[in-house]
Amino acid sequence: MKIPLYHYDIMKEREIQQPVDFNRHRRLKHTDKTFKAEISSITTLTDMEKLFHLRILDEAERERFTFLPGQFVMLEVPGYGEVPISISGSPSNKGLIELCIRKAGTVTGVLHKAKRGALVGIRGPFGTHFPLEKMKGYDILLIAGGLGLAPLRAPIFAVTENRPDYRKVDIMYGTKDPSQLLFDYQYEQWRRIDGVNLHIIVEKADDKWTGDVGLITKLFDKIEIVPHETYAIVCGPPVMFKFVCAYLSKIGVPMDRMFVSLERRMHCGMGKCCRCNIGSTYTCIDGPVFDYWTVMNLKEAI
Amino acid sequence: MRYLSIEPTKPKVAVFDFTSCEGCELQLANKEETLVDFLKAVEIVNFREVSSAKSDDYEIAFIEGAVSRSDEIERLKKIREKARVLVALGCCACYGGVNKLKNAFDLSTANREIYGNYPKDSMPVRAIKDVVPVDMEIPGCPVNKEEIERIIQHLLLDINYNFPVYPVCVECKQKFNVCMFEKGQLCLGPIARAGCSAPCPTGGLGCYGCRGPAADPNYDEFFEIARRRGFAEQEVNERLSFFGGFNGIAMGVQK
Amino acid sequence: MKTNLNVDVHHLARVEGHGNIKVKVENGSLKEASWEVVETPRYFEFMLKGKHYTSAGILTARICGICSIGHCLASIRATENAFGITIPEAAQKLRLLAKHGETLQSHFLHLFFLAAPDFVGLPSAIPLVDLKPEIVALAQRLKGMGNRICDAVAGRTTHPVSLQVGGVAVMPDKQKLLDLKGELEGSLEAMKAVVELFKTFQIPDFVRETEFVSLKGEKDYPFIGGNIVSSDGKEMPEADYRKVTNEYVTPNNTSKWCKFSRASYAVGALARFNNNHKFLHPAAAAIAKELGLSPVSHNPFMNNVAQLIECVHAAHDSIRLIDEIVKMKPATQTMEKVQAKAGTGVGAVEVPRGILFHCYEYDKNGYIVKADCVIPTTQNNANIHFDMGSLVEKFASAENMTDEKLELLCSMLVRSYDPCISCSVH
Amino acid sequence: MLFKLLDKDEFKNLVNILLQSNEVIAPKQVGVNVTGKTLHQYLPVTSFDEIDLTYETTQYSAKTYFLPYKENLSTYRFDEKDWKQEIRYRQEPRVMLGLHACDIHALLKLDKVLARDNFPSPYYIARRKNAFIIGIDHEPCEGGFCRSLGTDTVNNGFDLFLTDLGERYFVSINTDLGYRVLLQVKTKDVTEEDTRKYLLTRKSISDAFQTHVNVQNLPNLLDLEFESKVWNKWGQKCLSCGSCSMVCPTCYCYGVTERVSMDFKSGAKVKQLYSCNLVDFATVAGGHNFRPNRETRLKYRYYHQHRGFVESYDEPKCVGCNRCGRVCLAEINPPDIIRDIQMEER
Repeated sequence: MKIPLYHYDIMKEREIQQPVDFNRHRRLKHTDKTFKAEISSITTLTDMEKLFHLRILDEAERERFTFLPGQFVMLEVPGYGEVPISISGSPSNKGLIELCIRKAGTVTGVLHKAKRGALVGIRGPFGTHFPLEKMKGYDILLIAGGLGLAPLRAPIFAVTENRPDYRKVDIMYGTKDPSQLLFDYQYEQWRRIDGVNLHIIVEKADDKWTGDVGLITKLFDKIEIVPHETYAIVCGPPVMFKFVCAYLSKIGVPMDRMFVSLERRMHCGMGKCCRCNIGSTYTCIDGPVFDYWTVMNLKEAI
Repeated sequence: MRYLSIEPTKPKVAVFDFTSCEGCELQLANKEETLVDFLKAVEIVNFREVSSAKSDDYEIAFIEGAVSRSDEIERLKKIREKARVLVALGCCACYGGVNKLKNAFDLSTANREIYGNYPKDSMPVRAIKDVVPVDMEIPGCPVNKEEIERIIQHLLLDINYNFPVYPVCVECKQKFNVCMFEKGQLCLGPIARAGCSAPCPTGGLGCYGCRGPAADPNYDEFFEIARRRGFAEQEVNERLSFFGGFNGIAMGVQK
Repeated sequence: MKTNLNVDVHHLARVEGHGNIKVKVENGSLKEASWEVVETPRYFEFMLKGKHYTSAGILTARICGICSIGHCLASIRATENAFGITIPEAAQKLRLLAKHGETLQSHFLHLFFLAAPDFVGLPSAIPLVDLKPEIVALAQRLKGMGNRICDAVAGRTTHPVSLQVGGVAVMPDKQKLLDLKGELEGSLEAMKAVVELFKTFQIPDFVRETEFVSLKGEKDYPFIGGNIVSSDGKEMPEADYRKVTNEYVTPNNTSKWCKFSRASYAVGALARFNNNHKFLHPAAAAIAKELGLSPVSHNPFMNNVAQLIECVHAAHDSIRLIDEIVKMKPATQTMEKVQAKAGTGVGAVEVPRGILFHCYEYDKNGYIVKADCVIPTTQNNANIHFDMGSLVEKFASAENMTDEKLELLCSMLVRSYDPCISCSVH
Repeated sequence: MLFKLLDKDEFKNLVNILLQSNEVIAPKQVGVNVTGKTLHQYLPVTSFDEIDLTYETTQYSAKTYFLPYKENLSTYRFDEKDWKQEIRYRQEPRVMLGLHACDIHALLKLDKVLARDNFPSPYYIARRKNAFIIGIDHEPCEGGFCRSLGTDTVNNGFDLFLTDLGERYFVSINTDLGYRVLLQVKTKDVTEEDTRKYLLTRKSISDAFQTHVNVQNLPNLLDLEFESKVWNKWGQKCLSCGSCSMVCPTCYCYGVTERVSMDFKSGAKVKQLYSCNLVDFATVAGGHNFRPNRETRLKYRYYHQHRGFVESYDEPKCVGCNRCGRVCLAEINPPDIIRDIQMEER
């Protein structure tokens, strides 16, 4: 006598047969299925950073892929690895995903070698986003330090493309030295937009630099802030956003109206690998965008 | 790699042996199932152990063994001049390996006892990096061929290869092994660097630390454990000095 | 006839370790024909002093990356003899199986990768990947099989871990062994293809009479322990190995030389064959006949053939051993309890390149006081040197002899011994 | 839940029948330790005699049969200029025989994270749904504090659950499949006397617990004691070897690496279980390590177990099996740490 136990086949589940949509968190799906994407264009920004334009090949997948500013994707170079990268482009630019990538590890190393036409994989989008809806009707401060301009570029697009929804917009950007300034070809364009002010500062000037020199907080001297009428998005290294947020908090901007994007190691983007845990919070699910009050309450966040 | 629009290259590779057992070189010819693919991925232009062809035109030089004689220093310096990338292959090249154990003895006594009236040229053993700059160190006694394959793949693209930094315990546990300490054996697993897949504890032998120390090893607690479990200082120190990776670390020495 | 010949090989290729060949013929007369071992000495016998018995086998395995299992076996046997330990039967079988694995790995490495290129006129086996992929596939398969046996039984291919004083630390997985058995059975056919390949090789016609030393078979082809026997009719227990080896130092060699009844003697596959051919598996004996090797052969180049014959024997014997091991009960003991005590012990093992001796003197706590290792290639070096002189004398006067041709011939002679030079210096 | 009685001979029949056409994983003795204590592991078995249901505990949890230490998340085939991704979840049905209540609770906890929360894992679900689980009651194991966590008994998450009543097993049947499997052998109906005997057995097991830990107020306490010296004390001992996570029945964190075959024709995305105690757990590209110290890493392990998980699922992640405490060479164990945090006298 034999008892063969029946086989449960997950592939027969109705849910898993639906097209993969990472925006639908609870639905059973092929969690590691990547959307094949082509690197359609590469722009060299600095010695260390390049901007990659990615286009999802499958038309239906491309159509379904939507994201909000602040979200990130897991970018996979098949055979070499996967890394979380925040989306730098505009959400309205359908089907085109812009990723600004610094050469730092194996995967990003390979990417910097790759050429136009390379086929990579994308999963996502993942994570929380900047609350651009809530920010409507307020003064907006968009502040970035260093590579922080990469995630900040998405809300810059969102705000400038929907200019009438927001009041005064101040973009503040600081880097160590002029050679590290990202997206310098876009500054002029941003500056020309009515009611958008762009302030740039470097810590150390070179021969050609004629602008401001110092820490990013120095730029606050030039800006008029109405604390209770302001929302702020701050992207950059922890030390930087800590000082910036502390200043804003001191002048009276509520902590839950300042938003930061945290960087952590991530291997899944789906609240499973635990690598991005801060205490009991998953940066990939509950973040990467947090309001400053939450960050203050997360031990070890900064 | 064409899917990344990268044309694969075929670097010229040379393999040289110094004071060693040539076991690490042998690993290059092992793992038979992928040997042909391995040989197709690189162009071996100089590899005395398996080929009588000799060329000085190479980009990557793998060095097996430690340095223990004056002529080896000269040979090594010449190789360094020619190689774009110099890789220390195996524990002897990285740390001196077991050869280093001889440094504890007086060489002239050893020479007299073994070679009598015809003493041989020899000097205290040194790792490759103590003689010339090294671009990459591949630890292990012997090296792990699977890791070599991955390293080669990284060298082809000129990107960094990250060695595991955690201790052997991780890989040992993932083999479902009973802890060697539980079986009453001494094991350097908790402080030694992994990447080997723990063949020794799996085969019933406590780790000897051939890949050197893990990142941030907790020596104090390790010594405390050894003491509590009744291992003599001599035994622990013999283990630590065995492959030369734990240079200067010893139990019972005031820091 | 060319009267002046000059051969100067610095660091001979396709051998393990560093050795030089120097030959000088002036005006038709031999001035010099020498084999020099210039490997850096590592002083293993000194390193062993003060080491715990548990480390001796691990340390001495590092004498050689090719025959590490042989060293480990000789080492732990010496220790067991010093402590008076008899290991369980299962462990004896496992050790022999591991040794067969090493023999297969080492012999096929030598035959295909080190020796064969000379017979087909290539600098190495690497070009064969494109030229003769079927031969490379054969080599991979057979050498790989040896490695897989070592992996399964000794825990690793190079530098074993499970072979320990007292026995073998873990019983290999049954299924793995059965898989290997299937592979071994399948390999017998493949080995016939190797025999056919070898028939096409032209083996130099050269004979120099010498003494052959090996372990003596009682019922089986000898492999681990027992008496030492010589083709000159002498016999003694392994413990008296020093009376056979008589090591001495020469000025130009970092390896010692040995002599027994004559100025030199030979060990290795050919010596084992010459002394113990009657214990070979019938299939192996048949292949000896097929390849024209009959005892007692004094042609050193025939060592290659003897190695191939031993591979066939080892494969058959491995199948027998696996059958016996898998029949054992699940909880069969493979380790004997070890109690260290003061004393001296010798371990003699027939490793791929010949008979290997380890001898340790222990204090009462199991720490080594004195150690001595005599390696097969150490025993062969003098014989190689004298063969070289004889070889040059015979062939120097041959028609069309050139420096290159003589260099190849001398190199082939050295390679036919499959010398393990680092080993011999230790 | 239905209940039946199963004679031990009949149980043997049942196991033999299951063995005929299914893989069976069961506790098996793998040797003795240096003090002579028997060691057990959950391993594949081929005959009833290999199984030892009287085991105290196993070195490792049964986790690996649901969350393997290493698995391919996807594989790739590379051709000239393109690649193809392949994903497989297939798992043949498998019998998990002789799991203790704590191990079944562990699966229930893993279900919460891996099967019910955001992004359910098809890899896990495929294994979980193809496991036929037969649990068994047991005397408390040394140092086990499952009773304090309410994981000493279990009401679901299994197909059959056995309680040893001497000559026979008292069987709790939790699933339709369990019921049907049991139909293959002779069972008896439960009498009042059997029920009484069963309850007495349960009570005697319950009374036998020696180790108790108060976990009620831990989530708050852990926040309060974030800077406590307790972490330095235990952190200094930690070897950062990850052994605790490897044997833990509920630790699920992992790392992903990818590899390419030597012929560059295929590749794989490999998931490997990791541990938050390992030095580079929180190191980001570029080198910054968010948790460079042993004590911080150890602290976060406890934070996840007793605070984070509670916040998300209203229960600790820990099941009180104390495998981590037993495997730790530095003798770091949850009961001692928790008592220290609560500043209790020992």
